Amino acid sequence: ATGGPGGTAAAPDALTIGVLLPESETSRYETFDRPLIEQEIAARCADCTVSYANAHNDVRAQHQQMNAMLTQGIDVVILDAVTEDSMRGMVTQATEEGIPVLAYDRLTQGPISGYVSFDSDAIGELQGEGVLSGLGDQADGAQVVRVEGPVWSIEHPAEAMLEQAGAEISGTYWGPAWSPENGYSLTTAAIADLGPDNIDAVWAGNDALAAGVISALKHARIDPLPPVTGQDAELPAVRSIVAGEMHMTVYKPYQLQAEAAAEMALALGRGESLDSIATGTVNTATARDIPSVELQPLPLTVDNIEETVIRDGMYTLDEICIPKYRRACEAAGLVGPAA
Amino acid sequence: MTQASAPPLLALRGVHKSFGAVHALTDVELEIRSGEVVAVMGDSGAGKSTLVKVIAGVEPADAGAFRWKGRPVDLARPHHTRDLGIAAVYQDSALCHNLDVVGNLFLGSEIRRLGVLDEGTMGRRTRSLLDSLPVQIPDVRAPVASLSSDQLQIVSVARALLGEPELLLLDEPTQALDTRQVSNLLDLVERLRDDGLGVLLISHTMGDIKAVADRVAVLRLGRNNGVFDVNTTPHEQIISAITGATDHAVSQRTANREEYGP
Amino acid sequence: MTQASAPPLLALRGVHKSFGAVHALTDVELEIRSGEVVAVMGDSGAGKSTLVKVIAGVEPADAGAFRWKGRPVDLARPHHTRDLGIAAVYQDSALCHNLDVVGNLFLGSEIRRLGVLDEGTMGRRTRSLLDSLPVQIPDVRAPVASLSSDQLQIVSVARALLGEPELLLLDEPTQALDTRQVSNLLDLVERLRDDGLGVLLISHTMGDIKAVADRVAVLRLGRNNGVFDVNTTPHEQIISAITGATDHAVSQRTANREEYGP
Amino acid sequence: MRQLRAQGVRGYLAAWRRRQLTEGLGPAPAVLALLLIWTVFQILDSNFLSPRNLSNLSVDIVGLGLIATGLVFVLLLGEIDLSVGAASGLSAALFAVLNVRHGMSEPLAVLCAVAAACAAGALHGYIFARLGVPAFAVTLAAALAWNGLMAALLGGSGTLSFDDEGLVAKLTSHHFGHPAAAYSLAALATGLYFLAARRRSRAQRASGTQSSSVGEIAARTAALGLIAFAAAAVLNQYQGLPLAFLLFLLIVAGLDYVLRRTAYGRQVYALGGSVEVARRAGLNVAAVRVSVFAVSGTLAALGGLFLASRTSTVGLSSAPVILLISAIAAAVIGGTSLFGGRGRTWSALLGILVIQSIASGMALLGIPAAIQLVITAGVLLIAVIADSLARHARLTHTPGADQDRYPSGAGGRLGSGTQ
Amino acid sequence: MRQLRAQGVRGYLAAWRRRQLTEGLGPAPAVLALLLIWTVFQILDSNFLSPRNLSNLSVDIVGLGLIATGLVFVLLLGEIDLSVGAASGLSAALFAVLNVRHGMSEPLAVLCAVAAACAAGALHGYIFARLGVPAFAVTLAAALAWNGLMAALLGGSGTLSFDDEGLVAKLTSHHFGHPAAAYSLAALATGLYFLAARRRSRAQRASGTQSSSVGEIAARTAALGLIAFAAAAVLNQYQGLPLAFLLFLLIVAGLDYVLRRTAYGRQVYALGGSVEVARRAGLNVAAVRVSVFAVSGTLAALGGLFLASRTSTVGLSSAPVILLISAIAAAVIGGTSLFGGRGRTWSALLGILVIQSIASGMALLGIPAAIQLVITAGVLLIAVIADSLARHARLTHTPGADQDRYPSGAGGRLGSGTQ
Ligand SMILES: Nc1ncnc2c1ncn2[C@@H]1O[C@H](COP(=O)(O)OP(=O)(O)OP(=O)(O)O)[C@@H](O)[C@H]1O
Ligand SMILES: Nc1ncnc2c1ncn2[C@@H]1O[C@H](COP(=O)(O)OP(=O)(O)OP(=O)(O)O)[C@@H](O)[C@H]1O
Ligand SMILES: [Mg+2]
Ligand SMILES: [Mg+2]
Repeated sequence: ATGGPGGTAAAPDALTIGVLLPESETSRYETFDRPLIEQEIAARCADCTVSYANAHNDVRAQHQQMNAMLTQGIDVVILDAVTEDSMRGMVTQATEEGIPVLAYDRLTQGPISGYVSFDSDAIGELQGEGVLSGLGDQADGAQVVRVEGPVWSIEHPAEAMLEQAGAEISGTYWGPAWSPENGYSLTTAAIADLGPDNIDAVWAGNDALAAGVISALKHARIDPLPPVTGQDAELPAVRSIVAGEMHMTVYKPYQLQAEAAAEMALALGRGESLDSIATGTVNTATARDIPSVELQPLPLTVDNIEETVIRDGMYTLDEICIPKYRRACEAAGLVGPAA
Repeated sequence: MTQASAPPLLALRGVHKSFGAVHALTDVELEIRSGEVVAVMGDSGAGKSTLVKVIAGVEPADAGAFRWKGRPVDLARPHHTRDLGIAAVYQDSALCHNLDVVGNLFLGSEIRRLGVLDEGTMGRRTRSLLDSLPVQIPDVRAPVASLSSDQLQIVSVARALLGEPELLLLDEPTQALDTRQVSNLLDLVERLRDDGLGVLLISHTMGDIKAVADRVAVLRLGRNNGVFDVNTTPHEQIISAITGATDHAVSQRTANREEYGP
Repeated sequence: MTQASAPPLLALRGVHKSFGAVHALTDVELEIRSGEVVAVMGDSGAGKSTLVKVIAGVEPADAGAFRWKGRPVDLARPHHTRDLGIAAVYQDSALCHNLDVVGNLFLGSEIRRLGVLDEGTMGRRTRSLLDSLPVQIPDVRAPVASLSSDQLQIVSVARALLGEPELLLLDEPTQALDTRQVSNLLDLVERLRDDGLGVLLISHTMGDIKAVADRVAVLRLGRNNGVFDVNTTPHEQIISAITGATDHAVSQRTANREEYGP
Repeated sequence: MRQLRAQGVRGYLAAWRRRQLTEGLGPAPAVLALLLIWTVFQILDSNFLSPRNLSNLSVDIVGLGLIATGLVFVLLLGEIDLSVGAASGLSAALFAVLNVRHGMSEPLAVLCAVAAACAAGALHGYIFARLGVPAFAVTLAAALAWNGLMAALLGGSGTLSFDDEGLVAKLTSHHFGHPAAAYSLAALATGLYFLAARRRSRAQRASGTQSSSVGEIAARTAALGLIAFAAAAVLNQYQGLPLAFLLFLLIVAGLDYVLRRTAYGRQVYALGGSVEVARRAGLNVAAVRVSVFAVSGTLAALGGLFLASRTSTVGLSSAPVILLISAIAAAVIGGTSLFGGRGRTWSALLGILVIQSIASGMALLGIPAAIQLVITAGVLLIAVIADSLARHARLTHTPGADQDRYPSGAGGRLGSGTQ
Repeated sequence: MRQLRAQGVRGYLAAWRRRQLTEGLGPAPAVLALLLIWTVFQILDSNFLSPRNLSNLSVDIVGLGLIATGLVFVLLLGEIDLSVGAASGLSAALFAVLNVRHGMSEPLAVLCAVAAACAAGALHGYIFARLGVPAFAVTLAAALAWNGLMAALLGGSGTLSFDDEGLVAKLTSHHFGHPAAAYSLAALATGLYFLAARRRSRAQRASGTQSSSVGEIAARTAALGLIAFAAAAVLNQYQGLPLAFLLFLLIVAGLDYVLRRTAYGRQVYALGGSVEVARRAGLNVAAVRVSVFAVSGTLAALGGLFLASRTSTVGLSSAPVILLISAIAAAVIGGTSLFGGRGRTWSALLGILVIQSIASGMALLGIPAAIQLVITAGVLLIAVIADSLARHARLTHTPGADQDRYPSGAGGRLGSGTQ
């Protein structure tokens, strides 16, 4: 918005911040990221407004949404791009128009002004550790099934960790989407393929897949269930962990991410430097030394539910311990015996 | 024949029917009595088939008054006219190629027992009805797609007779039949007439009409062009009515226009 | 008429055509000479229209030998027969409702200039052709969907005449025309005959045929049933050929079967 | 003169050919394909024909199979319903939202979801039958709309899980473990088949038609019994008779009965044969059309519930297009014609067995999902090509069947557009 | 007698009504809709008619607009191509893979991608025209197959970026900044329109038909000129004339010329009017059909490249179904009939302007994507219902047009199925 209404004309503190999130299949974006970012911005700048759009996994939609925001004359963009490089042109255009772009959660190509995310290596390591802790002393010679969504096949740190512990990835199953259906059908195939007795652990790419994995294992009457790990700490996954059906998930405290994003976005919008906020820098194919905040994920198991998701206010005990899981909650010591 | 004093089985007045800009029927009137065969003649495109469809409720008239046994009725729906007792054999005598003979015959008036099709009864009735008709159909469970064209024609006739109608409309029913079959069909028409049915017969063949019809109604370009007693009217007069030789200052050439006549 | 010694314009021998189990044409032969009008008559379903379609290449024959001016030819494709000089008016005289009159007339043989349609020339030629025909069509740029049925019929005739054919096939071309228009159309046929065209004319109307035809070929149930000289043959004989009264031990009733005749 | 009782093999072949003419390609190609597929995959992976995999297959086919069964109705009309995939997703989402978010009881939520899909189907049917919009256009637009509505319903969360021990989850997880269950079903099916065959043969004899001999009926019943008991034995080797499979069989058999033995079914076939003939016979063409689309929507909803039941979740991610294409492919492979008037609900069962066997085999062999899509599409293409060629053969080998398809036979004054 | 030159308003109205009969609803409803949409959105958000947004709009319409243009050809036949969304994605993916992974030069990769889509389209056409498979079935199967193939090509990550300064990226990013560019295009368009109108009027006079008066032509030219120069002025206020928009206009105008002024185009219209008439006239029906599907594939490929050019990325994520539905909706809204024989390529331009204006306005207002889907579907539904009702009116108000639709007029001995 060269000369648009938002940027230069209005009071310096009344910023309009565009928030572009990529999808809604994973519940985190609509359930946590969006409200948290709005909250954190409101807390830091009462006059600021947030303009929000979700691309539902559609590159073109996101492109159009960002274009619309630029037309409206926003001041800063918090962008979680559908794919790593699909918004490069748009980011360049925004920067040319003097609108800084903060990459959120996924590192976006183009001249971005800042980046906030969780440390992806750390996530990978937590996944590996989770599988290994699930296997316990059976790790040596264990057969692990890996169930993944559509990821680009880069080296995963957990692979080496499992190998080192003597566990074998006896099958990797890639699905076209991060959905329970895919978790289910991939696991069904794995069971038929490897035999029901030859699955010692399942490493699922995220919690949605893990939910399908558990359904499939239960339908196949595999008892006891092998340890299943996921990622994202979604509510159903936390419940499954309480119920003992799932072993662990990777918990990312979105609150911290939202706080950092709000701070960085406001600083960018006010034309301030990010040096005081950034904890490091990252490089992309198109930009170097981007000020960044990389947060640490945590493992979530039945033992630390209280000090993680509950303490951080992500879920309440009531949400987790719905009647069906009451007993499990009691067993896990989350709630006292019913009066 | 019934007495002239009884109300006619069906009486039409002022029937209009257009397809877009084409006036297929204009102010047509017609009476058919029980126990009478009325022939309808006319050139190609004169509106004969349209008249049959209007009466059968398949292509409802745009305007017109209908009386059934003297009582005003509305002929706007096929199942309504069927319930009155009107049945038609259409010129194209179309059938559902994927149903068998029984299915086609009983379409729209299936016999049910406890809500379920009673195939046994329908089969038996089909068999006995077909055996009374001039073309043999060995297998009533054959899909009609496997029948020859005379068989198809006769299945259409059987379909019309099935509901024991009081008025039978036959639009060129002798198509695809050989001479002996035609003769048998005309015998059938006479038998039905004698049983008290009213029959409307469309045909191009004067011989057929002379043989069975009592009166001939002529249509010309969608309008009535006279009703003639078959036995007393010279056929030349009927032919002029059909070709329109009467309604023009005739040219040299049109004087010659007679169909299959000297 | 041309001399009998010149090879006929078109000669057919042993033509067969089936639609599934229906034998529409069986071992049919026919000759048409230049400057001659050959009428084809026959009952409904006798195969007349099928014969036209076979000759026009629209429904290629299953078997049969064709000679064009004495030379063996293959009539398997419409554009091939058009190139030979055969043009037809079909019984259903279908047109493309979304094209205008000019578009319909020139469909398949558009006039182009530099690869682009030459609408000016096509429009002029359409105009002059239509002005010579018995039905007026005021606007050649009108979509044919807005024409009346006699106009549609005449557009079909114009379409056939456009390519200046040597053989013209007319399948009931007088449909939907009134008496005067019919008379004009028959005048046109005579003019074309006199210009040396061969014409095959299908009609149910003996008067039309008497007026313009030289010979009548009768089809019955898909087979030849005699060729007659119109001027010398008593019409009763032609009618018996049509109705098949000759090929059966006639019953009481069939003796009466004559079409529009005493 | 009354009947031509041609006996022996020749008579049998003639009857078969006749049936082929009325009912399209029929099930024979699908059965052959199934045998072939099973053989090939068993050679490639010895787990393919294991009781576990076959039992899973019998449950996996149900969701898509029900959708395909609904499509059979639409295909019998010669129409298509492109919205079934989306409708199945929508109703599953509706169920989950009502049950989980609004605390509605499961049976009531199921009822609401199915009723909504039925109403949606009726709406498609109305727009098609009354406003004259081509069915593919209505249902294509509807597919997008229902998809959007589903996303809006699920809202932010994108996926919603429901009780995995509840009624809907039980639909696919419950098995009748006692061996007697499967065997008595097999016995029942065999017995019913025998009775129906004898009854039909009697009715044929009554109408003076060539009928099957008692020996022939006995032989066919024995063959069916063999298959039924073998299937029962296999299922009993794993967890017994799956509830889902039982329900699927009941629905398919029930709807086959409706189509073949009631006046309503006769009307559906008649409309597929010729709309004009049906209209002249006084059928309420619009009502039948609307009802058929409603049936399609209803069965799509049921199918969607079975699909959701396996994972106890409803998510946006499952691609409705793949559901749609698999369901069409199943119906057509099973022997239902795209051109209307020919087919049975059993074809959905048979066809979905083929489709799902391929899917299951490919999953076992670890073939990537992308390639699976291409193969599913290829199967659909083969099926529709075979159907089209069979129809062509029918048209050129039987007198005047479907004559209107060759518009030269039609007397329209102005051309005849295809569409 | 030679000509009925009815003058004044009455003559003009008659001509308009006549045109409506031949060409379906025509563009009038779309123009009204566009005005309405622009007014409403401008009231709701004052940025809507900003030069920036309009300029963006002029680029955003191109990708989908080209796909819709290809669909116009198919719709003119009265057929449908459900594969255009998938084909556009496939060819973009093919381009990206060839260019990025295999290092093929951009022009060559574009050529290969477009040629592949053209071949795919021809294949659909062949299966439809020669094997008699309904077009919707062929192209539905193809849609899934091309989607799978695209996924397989792109591999695991599902996305691939190409040079955002390269040729393909330039397609949508380049603008002719000099004001003269836009203005001279406006002048050229106005001039050509005037010449064409005068020429047509001369041809009409030659055939003795009522023709437009010089005054009328001048008035119409002035109106067009006004719009053209206004558009140029707006575009010049932002970044000038976008290359994409220029190319789109050229393609639409060129293809309109082909359809209206060449024998090939006449054949396409004729087939949409009546296949049987076309066949009897000696047209090579199968060849025209195959070519039309090839055109559709080719334009889908071009559209796909423009869509990809916007983001310099090819990804699995953008849903081909939405592309497909938007493209169909665009064509039908613009005045091309689903029933064949009526429509022009300009309808794709007009229709996509409507669709994209709605999308852009909704994006500005921050309406959730799910609701946008429902609205797009609703727009398609309204368009096809209007088209169907218009056709119905045509059938009942003009003599025997499309008579075959009312099969009572057809002489088929055995029924007439719809399909
Ligand atoms: N469904 C229809 N749509 C439009 N026009 C029709 C329709 N049916 C008939 N017509 C027209 O109505 C007129 C009368 O047709 P009709 O079929 O009734 O004539 P007919 O007397 O039966 O002729 P034929 O002896 O050839 O059977 C014709 O001009 C015909 O084109
Ligand atoms: N396309 C077709 N498909 C199947 N059968 C056909 C087809 N065209 C014609 N027939 C059949 O071929 C036979 C001859 O028909 P044809 O139309 O040639 O008769 P016709 O002599 O022209 O009759 P009419 O005087 O009624 O026009 C009829 O039995 C007809 O049903
Ligand atoms: Mg008639
Ligand atoms: Mg004929």
